[in-house]
Amino acid sequence: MDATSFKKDFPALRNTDLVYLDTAASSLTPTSVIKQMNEYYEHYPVNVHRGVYKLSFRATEMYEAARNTIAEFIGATFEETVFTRGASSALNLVASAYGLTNLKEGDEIIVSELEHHSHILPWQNVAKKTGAKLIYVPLTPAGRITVDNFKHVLSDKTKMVVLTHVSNVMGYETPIENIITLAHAQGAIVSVDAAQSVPHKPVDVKKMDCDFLAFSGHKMCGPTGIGVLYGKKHLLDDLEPIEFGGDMNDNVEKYDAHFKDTPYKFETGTPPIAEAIGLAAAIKYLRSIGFETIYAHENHLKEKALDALEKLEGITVYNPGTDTGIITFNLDGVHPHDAVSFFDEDNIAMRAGHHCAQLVMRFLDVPATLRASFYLYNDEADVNRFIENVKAARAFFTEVGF
Amino acid sequence: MDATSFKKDFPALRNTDLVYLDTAASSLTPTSVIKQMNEYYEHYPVNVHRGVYKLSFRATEMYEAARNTIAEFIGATFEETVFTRGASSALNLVASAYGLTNLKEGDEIIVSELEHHSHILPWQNVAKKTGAKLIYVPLTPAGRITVDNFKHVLSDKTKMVVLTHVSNVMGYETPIENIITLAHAQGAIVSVDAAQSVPHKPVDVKKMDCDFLAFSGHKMCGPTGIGVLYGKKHLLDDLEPIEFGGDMNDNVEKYDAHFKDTPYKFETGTPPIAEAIGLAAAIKYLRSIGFETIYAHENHLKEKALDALEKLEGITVYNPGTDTGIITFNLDGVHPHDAVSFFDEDNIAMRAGHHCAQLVMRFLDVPATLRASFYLYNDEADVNRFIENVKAARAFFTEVGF
Amino acid sequence: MRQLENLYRQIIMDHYKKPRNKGLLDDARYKKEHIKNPSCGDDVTIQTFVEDGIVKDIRHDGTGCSICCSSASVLSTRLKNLPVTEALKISENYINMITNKPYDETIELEDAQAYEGIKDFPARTKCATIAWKAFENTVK
Amino acid sequence: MRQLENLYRQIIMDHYKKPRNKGLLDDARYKKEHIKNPSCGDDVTIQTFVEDGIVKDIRHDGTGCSICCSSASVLSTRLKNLPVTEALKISENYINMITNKPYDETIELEDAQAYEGIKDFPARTKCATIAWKAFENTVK
Ligand SMILES: Cc1ncc(COP(=O)(O)O)c(C=O)c1O
Ligand SMILES: Cc1ncc(COP(=O)(O)O)c(C=O)c1O
Repeated sequence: MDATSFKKDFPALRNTDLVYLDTAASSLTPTSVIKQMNEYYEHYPVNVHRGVYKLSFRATEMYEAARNTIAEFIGATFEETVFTRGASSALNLVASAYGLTNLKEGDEIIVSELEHHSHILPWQNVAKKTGAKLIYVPLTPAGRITVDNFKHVLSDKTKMVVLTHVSNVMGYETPIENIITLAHAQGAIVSVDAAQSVPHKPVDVKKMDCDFLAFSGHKMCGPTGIGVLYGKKHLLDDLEPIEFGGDMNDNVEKYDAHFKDTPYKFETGTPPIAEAIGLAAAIKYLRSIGFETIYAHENHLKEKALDALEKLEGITVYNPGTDTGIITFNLDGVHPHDAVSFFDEDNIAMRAGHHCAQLVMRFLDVPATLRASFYLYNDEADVNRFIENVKAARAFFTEVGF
Repeated sequence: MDATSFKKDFPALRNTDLVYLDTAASSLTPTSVIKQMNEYYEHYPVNVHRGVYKLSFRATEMYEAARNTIAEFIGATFEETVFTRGASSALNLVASAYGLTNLKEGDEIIVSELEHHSHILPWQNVAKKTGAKLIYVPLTPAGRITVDNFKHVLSDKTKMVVLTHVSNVMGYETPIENIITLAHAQGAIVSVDAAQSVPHKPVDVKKMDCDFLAFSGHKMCGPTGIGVLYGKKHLLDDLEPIEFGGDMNDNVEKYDAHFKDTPYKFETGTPPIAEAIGLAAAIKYLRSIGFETIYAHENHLKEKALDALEKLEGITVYNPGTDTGIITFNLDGVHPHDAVSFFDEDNIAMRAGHHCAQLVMRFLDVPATLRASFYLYNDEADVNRFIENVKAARAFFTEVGF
Repeated sequence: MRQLENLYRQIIMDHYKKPRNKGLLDDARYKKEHIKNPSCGDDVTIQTFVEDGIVKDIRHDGTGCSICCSSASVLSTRLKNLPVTEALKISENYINMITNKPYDETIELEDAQAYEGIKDFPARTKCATIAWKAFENTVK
Repeated sequence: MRQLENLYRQIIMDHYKKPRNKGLLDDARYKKEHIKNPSCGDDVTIQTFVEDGIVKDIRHDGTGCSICCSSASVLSTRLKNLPVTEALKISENYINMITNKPYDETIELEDAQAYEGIKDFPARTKCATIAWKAFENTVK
């Protein structure tokens, strides 16, 4: 794949020497997505569902077609595809609507230290409110979740398994299909955080057989303000909504109301219309390139970067075995915040911090790290600039006395 | 005010004879708002808060400046201004975070039949879960909430007052300041639905002295996917968050976490960045025209339309005393869905249905109504086309045998 | 000349003003299906009595716009006394016509043909199909 | 020549590697303020002992980047033994300089002047001000 040809699809990469290595936080936005949202705002910027005039019909058709595109993209049905504000909101919906009502004292929730805060804090809340217990899968010394380690914590008390598909710090892929099979054999329900997998590789929820799965638009070339919750139809059917109001009901009396079926019962009020339409455009864009191509490309860049990093002194890579385009590292003795300014000065955008994953930081026993993540719009020149800067930074910080 | 000069600010009104009378559902979007969001997506489409490089710093500055613009616009402080997915979500936050924990059996919640579903259903849920009782303010024969009628239901059992500022069907303005004074004298907390007022008139939350207030971006020239919750600082300080995860905490341990202060504790995950920036641009646009001008203009158009409607036979206007640009009516004997297609054919976009306010429909004793609502981009020619179409529709439906 | 005039033709208005087979029966042999379109308040119930594979009777009731109410009446006259398979084929064909999909024009829709003009009002297709979908559910 | 070189000057690196007045005291006369920057993990505690309107002692501890840690040390040397009012004036001036606001250049910042280069790294201003803000809270 020739990534330089993709750079031109991203306005933020035009007329600039920006090397953008922070996709794991948010991806850049391609022209086709911006255009599609502009079309909405310029030609039919009206509400959905409730209007019976042409413009509103068009908005509704586009909005629901977007849901179909997204559903089909992950192998789900229309009813199983709920729009939310983002992955965090979707993951919270599972904890609030399923967890708070179905778990009780003595039940166990299997989680991991690799979870993003948005997949651990909602379950801390469930544990506190219901008396259920959080059980951490032991990680391997490299920091991985394995099927074997999962078996050690799985028991007939396990009612819920809450795991990330791909870690946003370690870039490891969880052996989620095997884990789900085992969890289901115990009758447990599985919530998968796919915020870092869906943007990068084909995910089929039916094949994976997860019960719930969530991801965000802004990490996959889509807009901010939208995320998706997938849930198995019979589970969503049984859940009570957690937000109530316009558009999620069909009959309202003074003291009672009757709710619509899924997905609508979870989507009160005016939905993120432009955002849903934009996300569908992002999926079209990514598919036009092909996920195998994207995955192979990211992998190639990551390998090249890792090879070079390994040859350098005074650099610690925390995830040399990363399965994805995410590399987490530090310049020894240099706080990542000091380091990141060095890169920024050469217009290399990279993350420094705890990446909303403080439990991983504790596991690695560091306060914070640098993280570089690659996507389709990166190319070999980016890797070279990155590596040159790592070398220069290493030399600079050594010289000034770190 | 010369509205024709504003029409050109709205791409959806260019090169078309569209008469858009459905602002009460969603307003159209001006170029300046679209441009501002495009600037984000084209130049710094990255995440906020967590990045320490230039682009991310810019995104963060713009996002937080937007919050300041919005806070200042309603007379609130930064900490009191929480971004949500929309008005519905904001109103639900009050019910979930305040209502579910602070109300108990025997407490009374004053509501009205004028409420949008998004301001009544969340409190039906609170009533069911806590045992508190919903008490409906009796409406006047015209359908108004008055201070006198409010006094009839206010008592020392009243713990919560849940009222709309402007009804989205009747266009009436609630005498909210007097009501709030009375409610506070009883120690009750007041939640105000300002989805239909903030877009049309200056609202100062300190002057109003409401405890909570909510509105949406998409009804005030802003984007979809964003709303605002205002809450008094000390109330927000006391509320527990209802969504947990990234960015709303400062310290995360395996079994416990410590949350940030308001507004952040209510905003987990990647926020609606483009949307917040777009909403700030919408406020700038509206202010550049001036709310007094907008209000006077709407009022003028509404009066003109009402005068003409009153002269017609076979038309029922349900809110001749409307305080705002909202007119709710029917062609006698013609289902509004039949009627609305007539208008649509002449490219007049108008709402037909229950407007997410079924209790108002029951009060009016009709299954549904037509609703025309005026905003700054409407002009006298629009009113004339509207009235001509009402006449023609009346004649047509009579002729075909309705 | 407005397209709406095409649509609100004699047939539709006739069934709207004088609905046939209206009113539900309290008869256990009938299968009932209730569909609501919450966004506009259309609310239709269809009751069907099938015996030996034949649709012996169809009843309907509800509230809504003229398109919705009349189409319930029209379907009741068109499909009554037909074998279930044939009724379903006609229904499918009708719904395809309304929703602008390919359909078999040789199948005689009779009065239901009058709804062809709905094509020009895509926002109203739901009004014209809701009763037919309810019917399908009673015999499927 | 990178601007970063300007920034990480002798003074900053010196205070970073050899912090003055570091380590907290268990002494009730000291007022303590703890500030965290959750987005990056900077974590600073400042302890101040004020007597007769004079800042008699300043202690600090914490973790973070070089800018954050060194600035705590720099402020402790610059503000110790000054009247509270003067210390606050210097602090205000420093924060204004860092955040690119107008400031009184005649006020002698001494070692703290070294942080002027932060202007070119707006994403890092928080690192350079967090300790000073904590200090202000201990004496306000
Ligand atoms: C693994 C993982 N889960 C969840 C999230 C939360 O996504 P969002 O911030 O879009 O809600 C993120 C992104 O920050 C993530 O990387
Ligand atoms: C009075 C009122 N309240 C609440 C809402 C809900 O707003 P949203 O759909 O943006 O959540 C609306 C708009 O539909 C409204 O008119």
